[in-house]
Amino acid sequence: MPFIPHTSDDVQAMLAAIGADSIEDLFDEIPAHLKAGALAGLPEGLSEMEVTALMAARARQDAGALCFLGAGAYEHHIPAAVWEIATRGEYYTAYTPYQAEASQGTLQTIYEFQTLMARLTGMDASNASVYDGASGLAEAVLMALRANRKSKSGRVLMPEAVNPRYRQAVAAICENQNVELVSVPFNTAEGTTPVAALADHAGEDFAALVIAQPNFFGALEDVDALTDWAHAQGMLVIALVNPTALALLTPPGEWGEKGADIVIGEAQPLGIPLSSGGPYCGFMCCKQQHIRQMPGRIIGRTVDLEGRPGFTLTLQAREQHIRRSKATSNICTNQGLAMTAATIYLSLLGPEGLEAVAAHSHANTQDLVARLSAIDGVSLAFASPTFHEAVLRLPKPASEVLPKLAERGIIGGYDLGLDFPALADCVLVCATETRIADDIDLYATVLAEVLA
Amino acid sequence: MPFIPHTSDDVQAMLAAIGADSIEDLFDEIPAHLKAGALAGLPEGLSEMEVTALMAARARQDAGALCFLGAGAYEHHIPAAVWEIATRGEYYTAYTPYQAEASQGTLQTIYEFQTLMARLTGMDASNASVYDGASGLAEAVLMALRANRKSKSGRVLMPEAVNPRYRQAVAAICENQNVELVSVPFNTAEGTTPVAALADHAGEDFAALVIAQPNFFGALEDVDALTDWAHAQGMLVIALVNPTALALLTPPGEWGEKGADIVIGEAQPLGIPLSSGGPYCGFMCCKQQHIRQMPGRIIGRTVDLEGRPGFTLTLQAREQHIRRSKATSNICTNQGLAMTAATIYLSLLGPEGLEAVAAHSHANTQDLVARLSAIDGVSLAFASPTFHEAVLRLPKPASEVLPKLAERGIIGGYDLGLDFPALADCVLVCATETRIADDIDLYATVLAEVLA
Amino acid sequence: MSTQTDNQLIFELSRPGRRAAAQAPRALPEERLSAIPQALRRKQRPALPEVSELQVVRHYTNLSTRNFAIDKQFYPLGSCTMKYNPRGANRAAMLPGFLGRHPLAPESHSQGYLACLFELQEFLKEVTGMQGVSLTPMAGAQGEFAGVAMIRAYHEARNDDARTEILIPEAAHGTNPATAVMCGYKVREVPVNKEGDVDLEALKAACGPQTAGLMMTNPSTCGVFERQIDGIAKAVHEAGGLLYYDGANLNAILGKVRPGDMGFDVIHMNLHKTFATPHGGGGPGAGPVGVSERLKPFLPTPIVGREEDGRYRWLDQHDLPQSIGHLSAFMGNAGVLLRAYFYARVLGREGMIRVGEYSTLAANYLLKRLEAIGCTPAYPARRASHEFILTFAKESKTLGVSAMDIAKRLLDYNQHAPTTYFPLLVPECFLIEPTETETKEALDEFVAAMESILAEARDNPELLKGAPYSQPVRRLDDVKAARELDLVWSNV
Amino acid sequence: MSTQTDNQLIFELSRPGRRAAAQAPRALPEERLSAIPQALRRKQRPALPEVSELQVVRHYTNLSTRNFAIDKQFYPLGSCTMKYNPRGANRAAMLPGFLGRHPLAPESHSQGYLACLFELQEFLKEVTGMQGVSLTPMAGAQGEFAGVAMIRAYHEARNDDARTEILIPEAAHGTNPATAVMCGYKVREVPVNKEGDVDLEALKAACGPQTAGLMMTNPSTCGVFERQIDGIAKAVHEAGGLLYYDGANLNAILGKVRPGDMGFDVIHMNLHKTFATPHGGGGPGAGPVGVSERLKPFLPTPIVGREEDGRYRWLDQHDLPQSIGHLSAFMGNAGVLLRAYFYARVLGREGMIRVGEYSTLAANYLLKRLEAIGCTPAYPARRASHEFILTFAKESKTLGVSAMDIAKRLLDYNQHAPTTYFPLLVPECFLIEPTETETKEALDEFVAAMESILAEARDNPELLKGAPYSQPVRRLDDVKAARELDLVWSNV
Ligand SMILES: Cc1ncc(COP(=O)(O)O)c(C=O)c1O
Ligand SMILES: Cc1ncc(COP(=O)(O)O)c(C=O)c1O
Repeated sequence: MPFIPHTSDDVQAMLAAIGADSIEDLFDEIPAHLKAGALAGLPEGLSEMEVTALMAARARQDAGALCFLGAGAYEHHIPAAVWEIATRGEYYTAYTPYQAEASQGTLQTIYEFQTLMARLTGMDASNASVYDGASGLAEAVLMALRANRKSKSGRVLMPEAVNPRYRQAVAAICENQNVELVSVPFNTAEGTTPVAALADHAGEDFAALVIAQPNFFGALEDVDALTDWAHAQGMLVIALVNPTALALLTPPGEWGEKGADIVIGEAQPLGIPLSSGGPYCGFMCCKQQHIRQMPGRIIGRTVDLEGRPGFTLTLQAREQHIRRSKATSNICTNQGLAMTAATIYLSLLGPEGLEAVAAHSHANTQDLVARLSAIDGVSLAFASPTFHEAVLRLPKPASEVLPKLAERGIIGGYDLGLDFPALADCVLVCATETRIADDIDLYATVLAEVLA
Repeated sequence: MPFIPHTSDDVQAMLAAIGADSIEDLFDEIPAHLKAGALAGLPEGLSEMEVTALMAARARQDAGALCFLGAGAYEHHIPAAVWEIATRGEYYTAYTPYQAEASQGTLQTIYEFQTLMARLTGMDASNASVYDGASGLAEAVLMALRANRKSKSGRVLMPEAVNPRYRQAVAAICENQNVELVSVPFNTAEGTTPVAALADHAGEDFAALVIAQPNFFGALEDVDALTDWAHAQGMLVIALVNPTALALLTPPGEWGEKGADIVIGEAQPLGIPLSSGGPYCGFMCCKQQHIRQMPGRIIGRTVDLEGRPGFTLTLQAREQHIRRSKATSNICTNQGLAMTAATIYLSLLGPEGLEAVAAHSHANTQDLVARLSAIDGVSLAFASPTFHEAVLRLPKPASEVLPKLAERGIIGGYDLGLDFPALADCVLVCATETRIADDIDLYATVLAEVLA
Repeated sequence: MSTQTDNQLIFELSRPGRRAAAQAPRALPEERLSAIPQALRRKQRPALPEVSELQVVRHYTNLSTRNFAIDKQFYPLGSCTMKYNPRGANRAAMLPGFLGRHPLAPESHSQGYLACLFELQEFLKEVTGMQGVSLTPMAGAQGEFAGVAMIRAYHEARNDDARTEILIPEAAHGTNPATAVMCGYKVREVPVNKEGDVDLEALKAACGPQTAGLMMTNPSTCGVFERQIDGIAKAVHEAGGLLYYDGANLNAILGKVRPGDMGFDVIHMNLHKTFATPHGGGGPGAGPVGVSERLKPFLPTPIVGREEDGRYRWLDQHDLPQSIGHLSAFMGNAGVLLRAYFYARVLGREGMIRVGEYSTLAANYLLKRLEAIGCTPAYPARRASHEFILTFAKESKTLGVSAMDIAKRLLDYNQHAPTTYFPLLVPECFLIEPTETETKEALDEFVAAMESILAEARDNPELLKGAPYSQPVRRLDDVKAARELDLVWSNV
Repeated sequence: MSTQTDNQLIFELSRPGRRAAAQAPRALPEERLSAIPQALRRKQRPALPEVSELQVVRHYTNLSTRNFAIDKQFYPLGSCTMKYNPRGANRAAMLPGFLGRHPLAPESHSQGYLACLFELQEFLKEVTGMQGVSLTPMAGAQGEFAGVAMIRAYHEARNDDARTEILIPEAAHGTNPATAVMCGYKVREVPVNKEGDVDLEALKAACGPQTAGLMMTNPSTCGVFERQIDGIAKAVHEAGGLLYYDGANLNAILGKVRPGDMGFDVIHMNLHKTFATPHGGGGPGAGPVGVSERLKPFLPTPIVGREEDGRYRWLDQHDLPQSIGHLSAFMGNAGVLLRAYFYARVLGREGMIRVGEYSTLAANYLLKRLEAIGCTPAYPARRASHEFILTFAKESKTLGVSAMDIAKRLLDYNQHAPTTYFPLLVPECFLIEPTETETKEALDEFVAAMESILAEARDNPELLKGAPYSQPVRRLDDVKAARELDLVWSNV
């Protein structure tokens, strides 16, 4: 009986203590006609060895390609210490820290995470994570609607240059509450969202403007102008940021005159593996005045009976287990372990290290773009400066080129035609610090051959 | 400065406290002409990311073959828990438990290991590991020479059916002390060492007889007869055993009338990965009366000031750090972490589990032999029963066949011609519980093609 | 006596210029950044800690030891199913091929991963008796969201738009009402009777054309099986509402009763409970949803489909135009799903059935033993499911000792406390869930600890109020934490 | 208060019939074993523990926490070089391609592994100034064995067989004399003077035609650099002996002085010290040997060679017919070598030099600070190398407090004790080695602890004699352990 320790002696003794004749007796309150059958659709159990061999073979099947995809998930070097520590039983197999005194390890780690994210974003406060960047953006939108007491419209400005997968998730999550997401087109020469594109909406009632930095095309927005415009209109600013980029770029807390109000982002680049899309870790920060509208868990520092410092869940009156239908969100389980990894990662990298990662990612992408756009028919689609992704226009539809690259072991980027019909001949490419010169050369060589 | 934490402020403060102007000053007692140059032969330092990528590429180069080699190293399933726990910092980064009170984790683990090995071998006592099976056999020989006070010859009987690599190591280690290893031939029909082969030596002075069970050919020796013969001659018996096999086979403590005197073996099959040959873990057990001749560390159970049980190094008067030139061996650092893994492995497997591993290994090897010897020109070389290895005779020299198999991704076994010129057309094959029917089929198919 | 560093913050260990240098790529010349306009550049580096690699390893290793965990202690948190998290699942999910796979990798480079997910979908259908499954929700609460959103989409698709209310038994978990509100519904609570069953008459009275559905779990959070489930299903369905099953308690009935057979239309599962994936100090989890035939078109995307030729592919909005859509950037907590897949394969058919059996055996045994030493069950006439409730209302009144005091004192006995003060309708309660993976000896030790604590409560109640004594901190001041918010460290 | 299970033995958790079932292959029908004669079959299963997987994980997780470790504490054991063990080295050495490689795999399937080893050989030659390296010895002591065996083989090859003695300074590590004996030599001790240098006159007097060689380390185990190394080398060489370098202290001089340049003929290195591979609670280590030109033919096999075409291959007895032979079944502790290779690549040229510099800086700083709070250095006139000796002879005499008492008390301050009572020639001594990877703050904390303990020693010496108080056990009875041997558990 895998994982079940009971011997037949144990079972007899336990049944005797209960006063039951058989385990089946314990189910005697269940109407007989509801009892399940034999679960014939399930396979026989296997040993750890057998399942491991099966999964190892499958994992090998998927391995080995050279990948230039970003589009929301980024392959950075992960120091070995990160997961060797995060998977220690004490972190890995603990529950949510409801018994604070027996959970100081997790609680202090979260407090450190909150501090790290606040410092990285330039904001006052952070929560202990939300599921991921996309669902987190939905939470940020709902939070902005609660926080902006002056706005009554239930409307939010959502630029098209925001990751389309994020926009979809926000729509799926928010539309049940009748939130209206109003699109803002991007400038097709620049790949950015200029203030001019918002001019139509001046004077209208919106709860918030979402600003992505960098945006989905990797392009850098004029965040100061956008922030000031939104604030002038009485909107809150929701900043959607890449945490690695923040090592180089102005933190949202310093955008424009007053800074962003809510910051959301995906912490995956901070030591969390690509892992097919999850578990990742949404991070969420805000200004002090909005803290009571924040969803999710928040840890506070306090003292114990003897006056020693310690950590505990706080502001629980925002959460479902206390406030039930009046909670700021239904979130309960979050992404704790991934958050632990991000905390360890940031501690290992430090300010200089994170900056170097960001700088190499930027520089490698610059090199990649230079190499690829030197190929006949390939050109940069947008003129704006970028961080570590860029859009290349190909002489053929991306949906024709990418499969050919894949056949040759190169995952060449993201087909923008999937979301933007006008960009069907465009790919979004990315090179982090892990895509070194040899990798870039190989891509250029293969792409030239595929296009020839 | 990888791994060095000192900031320039730290360095200044430290030098000031020392009263030195520069770090170089600290080396002022070293004659100037001895100072090293620039170490020009070393490469520049790399980051963890770079070295990891380099080593990952090299590891991939060597991976992927299907292996039927045994010959002293066996691929068994290793439960994931084994190394996830063994590499916890508390085990992984502790030193030898010289401060017992701060090392109860390691010490109790060793005490449990000693108990496990004593129970598996049927002996009274065990040490905390020696380097590996081969060097351990040398230690066992030296121990037997010390323990057998009646013998003066410095001679030991060493069957040829003992792993030739072990025999080489014993020779290299023992010959400096003028130990004479006298060979005993094997029966070429059976692949075993019958008592008859020893008859010539009856009445001669030998300190010990080495008995390997199973022997290098995988064959099972008549251990009872051999043990009784040796004891009758006043020799001690050194049993060289495979620990997995002991789940099925008579433990050395029960061989013959009185049982073996010293037991040595390689614990690698107990949860320790193949890992190119090490770190492995020699285990060594003995009868109570010989305990003071045992080399290596031994842990004892005792009590603390308050009478609570605890564990500590004991019988240290055998060891080099106390007895120096009079120690039983020079061994100091042993194979602690591998021993920890073996302890966890045996606890997870339990008596039934270990028996099942042994049984599957035996049965799979039987199947492998049956499948391969059904191929034209392939036959079993020896008639004796075997455990989980067997010798197959090929229609061509093994040195021709094995490289062809390797080209097709199959590591087909051990070329016995390397050590036994008469067996140049023989391979020693092995299939543990990890070599399932599909693997065996594949080997048979490819071998048939290669021989065709 | 122990040194200051013990619980210093990582920020307190920082010194200007210190680095874990092996982790940082070489600094690049500033001109390699010239493409980024100066106006967009950060003025000052973020004040991340400047520490060495050993300091980080030592800090977080030591911090971790300040946690209770399944790997170290019995952890009978009710409703949380703190069972053993197999280490083999961790290794399998951390295989380089899985860890390195980009979520948007082409299907040609994803067949291994997709095969695991497809099979997991099938297994979950089988154990729940549902007709369709989507694995994408990232925790129980997101599964609830998906489920209620599907209920809403269903009614909307039928233009049945007068349905504005979700019914929820008062014992329900907080995520249930919170979810209903996130999906735009009003919540109507349904009372629970003295025996832990729903008040069926009250339910019937509450049902009507405004009823979108009912959310419940069975066995309920009262730790007992809802015996009137047929009647409840009938009442809700007859009113035109749908039945939502909160699968947090699926462990109790795995292999014994299937939600689909009980009449539920939609269910979420907490794989981080029933399927033994770790809790990680708060997450991540995975909350797949299963649905009956009529809700299949609304499942959240993506889902894994299998082609005729055996190849797997993603099913997305194109295939499921009525889907409630995407709930995350990619497809949820893949690594958790792989761990659950491992667990399902090891257990197999027989193993699944044993989960329900042995978790129920353990709970009923523990209940009887605790009753025998003087604890008060909330529902003494009932079988326990995989969990049960004790109430310390008596001790609270007569001795002035609260459930919280007892909980804190348990920590001193190296036992994690059960869930306290939930469900809300039972005063001074413990919700205790031992799971199937704890030995009888572990259960007996818990009983011994409780017996000793009850004696302490009689002889020296003050002792309990000061507990715990053995932890890194004594009892913490929650009120101060909320009043004088200190949420991020400032060096000043 | 904590529960009984805390330090139960795994055997005490055993119950007949309990299993970690996911780990066991299915039982086979008995007939599949029919080929094994009944007479050779075991009559009774070995009494291994019968426990569940969770029990094993919990037991060894909890056990592990009863250890001090570098990952948790400052660990200044002299002569042991307890520096940070990079986690990246562990990950690299545990890559499936390395872990799964059979030691006898053909060279065609071993080029990746061999490339790492070949480069490591080259690196070690460069940092030691030696002409040949063999990686095969499995620890320092086996490296010593290989070294002295080579000395013997050298003399024998020259038919110089009157050489029966190895000279060893009295401060030497116990493995040195033990090794000499294992190689068939007699040991002659050489005195050390008050300043920690070898008594050169005594050495000269001891040298003669019977001298096979001298074993020493420099800096010596007195924690100081042997200034007369030129004179020593000259004396031994002129007598026809060879010079052996015990590389346990290589950390002190890495990149600063090379043993080859000091005139040593043969050296072993402790990669588990200088090259940062973990100690694992007692091992494994790796003790490669390096040799001067004239000893190259005798190196233990196998060694990795590189062909003209860049392919790597094993060099064995065929290539090195005069080799002292094989010291293990395969080629030593491969996994340790891969960790050392990782470390060497991360450090590179500059990094190697920094090791010697910063370990020396740390030791000299710590020495001065400790001297300032009243500790007594054994060699006050000398620079410390990477380690240094304090003597508590004074405290022992005046306060009745021994070095051991102070060592045990340090544990209560969460500091691992330094090496005690070694070298034997300094009474009541500590050998303290802080390494280059500890912060100044960590060193300062150690000083603070020592200051506090010295005050305790004056005010309340009894307190120290009862120490430690904070560990899982109080001070253990070593005498009882040796007198009433209890080496294996028996249930009766
Ligand atoms: C009954 C019940 N429902 C729902 C949930 C929510 O699940 P999650 O925490 O995964 O969001 C929980 C978890 O605590 C629960 O116990
Ligand atoms: C000076 C000295 N020489 C030799 C050795 C022996 O090394 P090992 O323990 O690796 O056998 C040591 C280790 O403690 C040592 O300190």
